[in-house]
Amino acid sequence: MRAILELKGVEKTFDNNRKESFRIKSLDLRIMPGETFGLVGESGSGKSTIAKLSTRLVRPDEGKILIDGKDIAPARGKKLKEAYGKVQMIFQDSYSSFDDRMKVGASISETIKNFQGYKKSDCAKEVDRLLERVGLKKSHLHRYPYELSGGECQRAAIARALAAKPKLLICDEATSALDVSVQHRIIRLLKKLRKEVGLGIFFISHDLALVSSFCDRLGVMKDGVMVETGSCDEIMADPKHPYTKELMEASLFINEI
Amino acid sequence: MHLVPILIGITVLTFLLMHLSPSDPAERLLTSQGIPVSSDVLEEVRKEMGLDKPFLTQYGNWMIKIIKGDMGISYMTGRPVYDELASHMPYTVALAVISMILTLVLAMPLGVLSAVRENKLTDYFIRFLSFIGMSMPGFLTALILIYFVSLKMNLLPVLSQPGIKGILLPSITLAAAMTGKYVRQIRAVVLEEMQKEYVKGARARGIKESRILYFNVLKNSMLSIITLIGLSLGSMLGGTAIVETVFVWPGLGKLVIDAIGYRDYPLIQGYVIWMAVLFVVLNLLTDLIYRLIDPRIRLNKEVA
Amino acid sequence: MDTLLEIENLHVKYKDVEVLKGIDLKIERGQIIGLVGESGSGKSTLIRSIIGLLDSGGHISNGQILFCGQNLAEKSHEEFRSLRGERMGMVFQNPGGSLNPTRKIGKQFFESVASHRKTGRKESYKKALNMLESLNLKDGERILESYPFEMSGGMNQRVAIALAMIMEPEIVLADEPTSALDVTSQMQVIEEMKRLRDKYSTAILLATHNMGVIARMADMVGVMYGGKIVEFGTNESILKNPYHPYTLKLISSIPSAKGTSFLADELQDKSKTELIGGGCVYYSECRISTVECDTNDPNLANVDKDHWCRCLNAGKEKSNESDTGA
Amino acid sequence: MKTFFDNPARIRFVVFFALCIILCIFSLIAPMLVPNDPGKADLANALIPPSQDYPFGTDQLGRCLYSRVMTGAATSIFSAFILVGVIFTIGTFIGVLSGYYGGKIDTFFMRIVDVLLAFPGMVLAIAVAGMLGSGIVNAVIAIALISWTKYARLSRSLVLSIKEENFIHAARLGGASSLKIVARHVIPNSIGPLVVAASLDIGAMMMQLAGLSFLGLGAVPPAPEWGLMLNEGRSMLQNAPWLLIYPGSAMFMTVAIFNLFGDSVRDILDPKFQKSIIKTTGGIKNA
Repeated sequence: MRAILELKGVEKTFDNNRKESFRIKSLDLRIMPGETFGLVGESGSGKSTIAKLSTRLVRPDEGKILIDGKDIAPARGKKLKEAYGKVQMIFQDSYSSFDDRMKVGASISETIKNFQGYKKSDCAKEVDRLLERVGLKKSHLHRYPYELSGGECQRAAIARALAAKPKLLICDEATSALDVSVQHRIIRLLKKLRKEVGLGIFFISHDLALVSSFCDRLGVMKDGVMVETGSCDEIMADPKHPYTKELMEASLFINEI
Repeated sequence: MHLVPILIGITVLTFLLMHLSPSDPAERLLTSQGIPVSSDVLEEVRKEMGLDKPFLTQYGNWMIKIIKGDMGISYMTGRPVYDELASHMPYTVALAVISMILTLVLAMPLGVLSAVRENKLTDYFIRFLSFIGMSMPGFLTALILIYFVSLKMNLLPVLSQPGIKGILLPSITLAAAMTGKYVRQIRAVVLEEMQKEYVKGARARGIKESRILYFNVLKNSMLSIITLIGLSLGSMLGGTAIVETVFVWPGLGKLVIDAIGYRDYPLIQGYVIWMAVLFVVLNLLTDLIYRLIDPRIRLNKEVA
Repeated sequence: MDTLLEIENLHVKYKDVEVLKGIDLKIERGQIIGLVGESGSGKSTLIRSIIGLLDSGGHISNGQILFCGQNLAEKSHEEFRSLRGERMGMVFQNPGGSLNPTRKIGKQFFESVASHRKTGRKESYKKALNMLESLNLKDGERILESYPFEMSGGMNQRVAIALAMIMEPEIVLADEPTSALDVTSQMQVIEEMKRLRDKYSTAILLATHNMGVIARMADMVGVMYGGKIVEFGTNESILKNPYHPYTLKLISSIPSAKGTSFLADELQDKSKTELIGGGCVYYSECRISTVECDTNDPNLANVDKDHWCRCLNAGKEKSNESDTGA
Repeated sequence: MKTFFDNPARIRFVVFFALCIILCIFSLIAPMLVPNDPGKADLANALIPPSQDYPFGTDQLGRCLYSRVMTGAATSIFSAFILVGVIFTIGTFIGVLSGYYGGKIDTFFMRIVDVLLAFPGMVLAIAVAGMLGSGIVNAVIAIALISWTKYARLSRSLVLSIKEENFIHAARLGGASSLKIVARHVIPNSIGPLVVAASLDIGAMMMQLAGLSFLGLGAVPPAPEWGLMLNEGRSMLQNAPWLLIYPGSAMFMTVAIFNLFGDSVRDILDPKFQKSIIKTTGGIKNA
């Protein structure tokens, strides 16, 4: 089977300021269709950069980024758009991912128009369908992003991502800014989508407990290097790398009641 | 800073400006020397001056001369432009320095006071004054000062003479407009700084309000204020031209306005270059001070 | 035990919006009290009103705060200032944010000590070194010679704790002290704060949204929702035996690090559209509410030994759940 | 229910905006209202103090000062408008281009900006005006040549920061083309601070233009321009102070009104203020 997202020998060095200078060294990663892959690491480990690399919002210095077998590292314009039809992404701060000047409905229908080329009336129907899918009401359409709660806004972001009918959804710390009970509801929504439309999920987070609670496979990042990867159950039962152990102990310490 | 490309850019632009000006330098030279202009003589002089050569060659030759300190002869006075500028320069620098000091002496306490008393009567009063200062054109301030201080009260001479008495009114004029601008910006900077979390942290540690203001907030505000000074140096140097003309203060600005009246191109050219270099040097200085004060930049430099 | 801090019916308003709606809380000497709740529940406001540093526009509209029996509202500016730092310390969320970025750490220690006592620089540095040592920070001299931006977030937070502790205050107020840190640093900070309590018997009032942090640290736990404490009790009884539906939801939403699923997965949301108001703060979100919850505001009632809850239907959900065997 | 006028900043904006409009209309119809021909010299009536026939007195050529001050308004106001309009458009266009596309375009324009910024503003304007010769159009050109850099810098830095915003990333993921992103997201989100800068600039530009005229590098006699009038009158300061008082006050008041207008625009477009609006209207966020 062909991987939906594959990173091959990807390298990227960042040096914009002294605190965030780090590099991602020859990174390999494969995510199969329908799979839920979790990536954990502490701040500065390069997780977010991987999310941006995977969607070519950041260009890699070296290596290949294959989406459904096609390298998007050098791609532009149409080819990139084609890739975005397969891989979509949601961000940690969902408010910042919406243009404050546009109503939520307009943002969603823009994506629909760009990808599906629907007419206006069909578009409205599609927006309704998406909203229902993510558990939002019709009235949310006519609100501005800042008029939504954190959870609602993240749902809207998911709806917009789904408008492209992707096979893989990259979640970059998508629940970290939310309160636990809201976070829990978003996770439940993601699980539902995974079951109903077979959506693959690439879940990036600093919270090992959260990631391990619903991912199939797991990768652990440290200073731009993937130190351990494997099936979630295996890693949780028997972590090999000392850093994974340390992370697990700390997470257990914090999260276990 | 990319000093070399900027200096090259300055000279290219200045030269281009001359090149594009509507009148013929050769003709100007002849008329200024009182030689009757005929096409033969003109042609000869043009050749002599290298005006028939291609643009780049002309620029190159001109540049070499500039580096040697030869900026040509002023049409107006017949003296070398270099000497002319050098003898007027100290007046402009003195005027600029004194106005800047005056501005800071006035604007710093007013701006800080305005911020500390935010939205109180003192604040409104200071803001009102600063607004007046900002909306008053320099030449108007100058004329009003002359009218009241010199003509009505006979305190100071109308025309400036070199010396303390002479420089007082021009520098007050320059400082008035700048103070208006500075008070506003210093107020904004201090207000913003007081919102930062470290101020809350200091309060939570029971540090005295006055200590927070003088030793923490003000010190950190200085960084923004220095940047501000760097940015406003340009408008101040430009402003000297008007003030010097009104008060007949023998600085570079007065010189160039006279030169423009005479269509004295070499002098104008020299003035532009000198002012630009002066400005770049002053900016470099503020940049240096900034680096010296801010440990974040200073230490990063040392590491690198 | 003697009471250090007593809060009675505290109401705080920001402009016209009431953020705290009647808080009653007692803190004993050497006790660690944890406050949990989501953002906007009023935890930070409570802490800031105790130390007298409410953001502009915020003011206490009713009730009082007694510190060692003295009403804080009656203190003059100067009296309150000398109280802060000397007898009350505070730790902020943003590590390093509470430190001046352009001053060396050592100078900031000196500044803090000198604000309360006449000391020389050397003496205050010595004191600072001692405090850093009790926080397990080796290399204290280097830290004192550093600027905040030269250190990691975890380090900065530990320095901030040392700064708050430098005068050995009777109480430290900590507003989300671990939320901005990586898990490994979180663990250290929690351990060290506990050790400081044991060593100096400082009371700690800790606000956080992280139940895990509460579980590790607190003796007593207050659960906040909508500007009220909806449940209060000992750490164990709150975590093991929650009565309020909100507490239950909070606890069941925590992902377990062992890779098991959420406790609350099978619970469904229920949303209400029309509210009459004036009733329970949790009414619109609550799953076990009854009609009277909309208009009837429950009091904090004793449900168990050292355990109080503010709910008309307290404990109902629990019996349901034990039926389904969750 | 909050209304538009609940906020004092908005009331101020409306008041000063109205004042500006009135000023503009007035300056346009002034030539029809004035009692005398502003250009008509009458040496017999030179330097008459303010009187019934000549409300502001006459100048050394015996021209009616009142008529000259009133008709001069249009020159000052509209040349400043044109100047700000030109530098705003050119500067913003170049800034957005440089910021969004980066690379060689950016380097090219930013080097030019660096060089122009290395000249003290007025110095270059004086030199250019001196080269081009006098005239209000030349003065506008001279100042425009150096002042567009401010807008280029500002819009470039705005675009650079907006470009990295998540909603731009999201729009790109949403399949929008570069042109669409610039037109629908980048420009609308960066225009606010630029408009603020422009409205704060009107007064300043008015003063610069008048300054050039005052130096004899702007408007040419006998044009009724305030800076020029002050220059012509300054030698008569002792004997005929009205030559200073009236054009000077007109200048000051006009600049002040436009500065107040600029301030009020800043107040309502200020991001902090915008946020407070969001907070007051979007209280749902925390509910």
